[in-house]
Amino acid sequence: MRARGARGGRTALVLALGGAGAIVLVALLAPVLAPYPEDATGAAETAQLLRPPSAAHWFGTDELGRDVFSRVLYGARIGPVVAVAVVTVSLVVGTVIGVVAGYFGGWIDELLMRLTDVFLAVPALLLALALATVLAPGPVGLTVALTVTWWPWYARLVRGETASVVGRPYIEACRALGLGHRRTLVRHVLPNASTPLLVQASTDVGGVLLVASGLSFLGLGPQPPTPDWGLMVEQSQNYFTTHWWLGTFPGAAIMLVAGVCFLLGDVVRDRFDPRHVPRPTQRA
Amino acid sequence: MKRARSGRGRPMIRYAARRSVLSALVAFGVVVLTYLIARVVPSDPAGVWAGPRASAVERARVRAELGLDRPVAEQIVSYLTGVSRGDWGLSVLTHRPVLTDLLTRLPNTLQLVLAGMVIGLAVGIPAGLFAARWHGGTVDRLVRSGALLSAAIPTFWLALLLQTLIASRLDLLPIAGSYDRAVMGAHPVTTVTGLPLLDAVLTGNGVAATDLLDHLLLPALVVASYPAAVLARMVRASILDAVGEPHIQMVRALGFPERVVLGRFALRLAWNPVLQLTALIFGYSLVNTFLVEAVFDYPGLGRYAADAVQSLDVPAVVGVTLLVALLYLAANLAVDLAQAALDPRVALR
Amino acid sequence: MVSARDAAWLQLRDVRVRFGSSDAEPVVRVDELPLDEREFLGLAGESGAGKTTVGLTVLGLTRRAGAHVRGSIRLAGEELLSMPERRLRRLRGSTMTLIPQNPATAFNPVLPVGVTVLRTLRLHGCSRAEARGRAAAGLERVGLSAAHLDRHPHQLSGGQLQRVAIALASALRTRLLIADEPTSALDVTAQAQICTLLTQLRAEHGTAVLFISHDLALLAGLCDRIAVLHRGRVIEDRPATELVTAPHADRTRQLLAAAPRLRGLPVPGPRDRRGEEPGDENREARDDGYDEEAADGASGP
Amino acid sequence: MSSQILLGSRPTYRRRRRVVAIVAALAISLPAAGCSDGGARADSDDTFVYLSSRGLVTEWDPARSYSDEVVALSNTYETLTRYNAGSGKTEGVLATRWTSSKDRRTWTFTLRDNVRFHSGRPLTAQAVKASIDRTMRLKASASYVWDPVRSITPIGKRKVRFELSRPAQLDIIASATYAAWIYEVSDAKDYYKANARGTGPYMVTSWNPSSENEVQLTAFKDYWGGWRTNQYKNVVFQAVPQASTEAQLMRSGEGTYTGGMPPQLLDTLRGRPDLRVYERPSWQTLIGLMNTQKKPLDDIRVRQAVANALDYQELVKASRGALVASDGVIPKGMFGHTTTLDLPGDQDRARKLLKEAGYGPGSGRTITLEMTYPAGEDTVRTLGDLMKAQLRPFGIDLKVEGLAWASAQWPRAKKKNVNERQDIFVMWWWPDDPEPLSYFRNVFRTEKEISYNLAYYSNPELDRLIDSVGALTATDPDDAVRTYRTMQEIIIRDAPQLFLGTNTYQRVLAGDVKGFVDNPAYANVVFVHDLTHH
Repeated sequence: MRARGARGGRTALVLALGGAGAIVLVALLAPVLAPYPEDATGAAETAQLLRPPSAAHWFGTDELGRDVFSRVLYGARIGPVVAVAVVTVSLVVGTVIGVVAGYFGGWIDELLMRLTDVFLAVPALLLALALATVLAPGPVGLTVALTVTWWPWYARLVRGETASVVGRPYIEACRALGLGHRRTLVRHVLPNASTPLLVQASTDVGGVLLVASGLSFLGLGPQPPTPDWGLMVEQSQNYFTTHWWLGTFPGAAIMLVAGVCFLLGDVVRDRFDPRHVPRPTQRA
Repeated sequence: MKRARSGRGRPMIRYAARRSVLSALVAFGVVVLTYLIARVVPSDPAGVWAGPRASAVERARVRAELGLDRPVAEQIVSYLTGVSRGDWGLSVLTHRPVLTDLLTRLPNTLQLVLAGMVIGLAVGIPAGLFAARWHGGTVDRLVRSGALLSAAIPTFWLALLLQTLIASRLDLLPIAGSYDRAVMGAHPVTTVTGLPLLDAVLTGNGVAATDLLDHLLLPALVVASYPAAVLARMVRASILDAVGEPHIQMVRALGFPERVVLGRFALRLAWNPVLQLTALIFGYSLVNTFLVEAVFDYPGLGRYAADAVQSLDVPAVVGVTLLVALLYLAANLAVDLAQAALDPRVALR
Repeated sequence: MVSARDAAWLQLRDVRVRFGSSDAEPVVRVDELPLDEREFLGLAGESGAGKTTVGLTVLGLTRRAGAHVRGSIRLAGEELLSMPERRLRRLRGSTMTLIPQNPATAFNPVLPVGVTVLRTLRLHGCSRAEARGRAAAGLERVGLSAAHLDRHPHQLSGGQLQRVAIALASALRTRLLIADEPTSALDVTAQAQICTLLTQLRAEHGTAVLFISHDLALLAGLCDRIAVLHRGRVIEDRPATELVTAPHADRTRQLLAAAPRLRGLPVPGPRDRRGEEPGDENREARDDGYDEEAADGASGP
Repeated sequence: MSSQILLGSRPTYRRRRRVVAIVAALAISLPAAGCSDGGARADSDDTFVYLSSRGLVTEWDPARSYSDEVVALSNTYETLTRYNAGSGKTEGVLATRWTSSKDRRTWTFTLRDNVRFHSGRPLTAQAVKASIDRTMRLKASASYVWDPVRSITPIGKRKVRFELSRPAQLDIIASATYAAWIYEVSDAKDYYKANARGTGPYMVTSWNPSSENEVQLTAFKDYWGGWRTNQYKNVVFQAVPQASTEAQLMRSGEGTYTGGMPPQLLDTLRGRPDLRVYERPSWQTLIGLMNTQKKPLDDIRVRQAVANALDYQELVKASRGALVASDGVIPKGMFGHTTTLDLPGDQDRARKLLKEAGYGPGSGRTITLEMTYPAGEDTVRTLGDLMKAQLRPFGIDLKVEGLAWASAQWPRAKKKNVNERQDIFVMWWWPDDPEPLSYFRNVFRTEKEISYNLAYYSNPELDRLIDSVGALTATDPDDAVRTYRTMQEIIIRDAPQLFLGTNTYQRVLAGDVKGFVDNPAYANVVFVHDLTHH
């Protein structure tokens, strides 16, 4: 039984790492891999409107005759990149705020945590929705809107970890020895918080991708003719019954990438934190 | 014994009071936050109000009528006092009080979310239980990969797939909307609770109930997908976590069949995390319905919000945000209190 | 050994328990271990000797943890090892049950203890009213009252909880108790109380007890016989006083040396506090080959 | 509803019900659903269900209404005359006949007998005056159509005389889509709310904003036109945002009419015996207004180049039936329309012009143009993407942005700083009354405060023609036609506008509906009383 668990773990690891690698490769090599790269950047081929999948067009063509396969490949350069950017920036902002709150405690902690409470009380998709209408539609606006909604999660996580570490004797010792705040934080507090953060971040890339795609689907993300997956599904909405290939492939791409991220999160968690009871990743 | 009982009651009350005050504070923060965001929007509410082809004169008239010519600070203050009195402003799109609009839409969304959560719980908990029971086996692997997939599937895409396959191709369920006009015309539902489906059931209006259920099923299934996945994972993990506990060993030694050991004793430990999760999922699902309603043309808050966002109907956008945040806070508060009631150790922490 | 022992009420014979694969090194290799009705058998041995595994194997609970069990365990002439789970389950609780090591973790922390007690009685055929009555009677016998049923585990002391467990066994009229270091987590007074209650139980229902402990002094004062387990083997199995006063095996001597306080005295005495360290329990559990979740959980909340 | 539809839809309906019954039994125990399909659908027979993609009514006041609610209000209110786009003539509604002086400055309308308002009060000359006076006084909606009117005088109960300040075709003005309704006047608060104060064939029974069945109308018993058995006695306006849902509702027989449908979905409805597709060119033109005040489109050569670089045939093809090519500013079927204009579309000329202006491939300078269009327009979005592709070989990078009309696209076009405005503004234009003047006056006449002249175009010569052509239409129609031609030639020459195409109305109706005429003078309006079924 133990053997089987280990084997299952290894399969998941291979799947997650292989999948993540493949996604990165596709994003990097999209211009090389895509059979019709110009279709992703604003070409049109009115002689090839709405052709079903074939040898020439693996995923068919869309309402402007563009190759869906090429556009889906190029899509790996938009949604996932936005997601990684959002998580990275949120991680930095959230960590700083969380560490400050957890380390210093007192009224600073109270103030910062009530602030995060306010942000957390508005579901992320809704807040991002409101923000995305304010900001210029596009990948950058999307990234900003999502970052504003995402940092509180990390702030709270880091604050908790920090607070728990700060009480331990060796940190007291550090303080007693007169080590500076910054040094204590960077050397002793942060490393302790990094594992749960890493786990959360890898899962969250998938979560952010889903929310970002949702916003795109509502028309608040990148604008046409950007081959963003969420946008492609939205554009295919009225074609779904008659031309299934327009929306099916981009949607599947979102699912695939999100799935790989979640799996990666699981794998990382199993490695570093086997006793963890999963907390839901914020998706809305 | 007396000491123990009073000792149990007091922390409970103090705990409830503290949680309520905190929730109220957060709610106030949400109002300010949403209003600030909405105020940044460079919009022309008077233009929306007066219609796409209104003249400049007409727009100026409307601007004065809506008080939009006053300083922004004054507008915020009057908005905040209004909200506290139940006046959430007028929607520039529908020309009606925002609160009235929201309350018209809320029952449908609530109905959808609740149905989704019920399905999510009904599927997720047993799935997690089975996975834990046959831990490491085929069932477990199926549940785990199923949960992974249904968490990773984009809601709107799942909605489109189900709509196309089940409603459009197979014609098993209605493609969209919340009821069939003809059915409702012949069998109108008497309002009791405000939730149409529940009302139809309560008043014994079988025809209407069937029709409402027809329309609710697909969207609710989509809404349920994520809750089911997370709950399954959580229940599985909690049970596996509990299985090694001595008290589980103990009930096994007392002769309980494994079904009861896991389903009653181990699962009971998962109640608290499940509850906590349920509140979180509730908030998530509330907003997730925005995407689901967009696909299924379900006339709830989500579609109202989408319309409002599209036309930058500021009072409506702020109103939706506020309402959802309040619902979410209320759910969290309720769960916190329920948790404390279920596990007295919580209130003591 | 004497052939009369073949007719013992509980008889373990050639029992081999392996974890992992069926050809792994067995962690329990008991060739013979009898226990009669009303008999108190002490099972001694250092940590990792396989004491708990023997106890759980008798209850049929090692199979669940993924163990491969061979040999024969007969209870009142019935073979337990080949018994279908469904029948075995019925024996648990009613005929044999466990008195847990650390009572604080042996009751579901979110349920009042009464829920477990009443549910168990109902499981074994009591009506609702009957269960209440029996539980109340059992509790009174151990010096508690029915009101304790409404308490959550964290509102009761370790001794009280252990008494609840014994009250339950008494209410169930259990014939065989596997007491797995039942007093290791308790203070001296509570320890003495528990031992007294176990003796009372024997007097009332003719209960036999398999008392697992590494504290030979404690066993010597309580048990009729003591078997010493080393690396899964029974290296010595003799009447208690005999074994304590004139141990044959070196290991037994070492064990006696580890409990030097009251050598030979038949009085339960204070003991070291090792058993309270979660790490120690973990080690034993893991040596016994439990799967990871089980081992992890054992450290308690 | 025809038996065909019932027969056609029933089996699927049953099947659906069975599945749900199973699910229902599993999910909750419902009271036995003793339902009969026939009973449930009984009311659909004389109910006309109008499906529209969005919420309908924001304004009930007939003097202020200037938006989508027109489709409902046109069935509850009536005008003096109605324009027949087929014959090009006005027909009497509340007026039976009208005369005008030779100089077209005095008009007298005779009212129909026995017309009653929904309140039961009779229609009088005094009421006509009161309602038009109020509409003019409020200056809302399209009240500007009445601008030529100086005074209105009732003559007895049956006659109304209009004195004009300049010659005008008042019978046409009186048939306008907006602001021409005759209604009862009151200053009471909420007098015009969720009800109708008119003479039309239908009265409002319910208004549930933000619900699916937003507005319900029912027959006005005392309507002067009378009622026959096979007319629709009820009208429901149902909001259905998704086109795919509309298609499904039409297929299942739940919808009677839908006005717009993407081509791929329309194709699935064609050829069904229970449905009928009506198509006809409309007066709704898709125009791109080029910013004549901002670089680089302030250069007339660049504007002409852009206009010539586009392949309009390809755009029409990509619209797959939603558009036909425009013949000029004025659409087909309207006064002043001509097919003999020399429209742009010469790619070689585009290259030459760009070269002259110092742009184009090889010049090393790319032109970046921002084009905005009203969000939510699928067809326009597709065209935008295609235009981007078409302009690329010319060294023009077109950035296409769909923006919400009222809150983003229009406000942005009116920004103070010219450089913050868009380069090309795409919108639909259609007239408020059946005259071509608004295609010029509203869009290209010099504006002090920006309203619809979103090319920010100013040409004194065109202004002068715009100011005179109205009166000319009334007095010398042939000269007016010539003037309109000149005006169109000016627009083509100065190129403030891209002629992207003219919308084709594609309506789907239940197959048993008889008497449907799509009148482009009343965009999207169905005059339900005119229809019969069975």
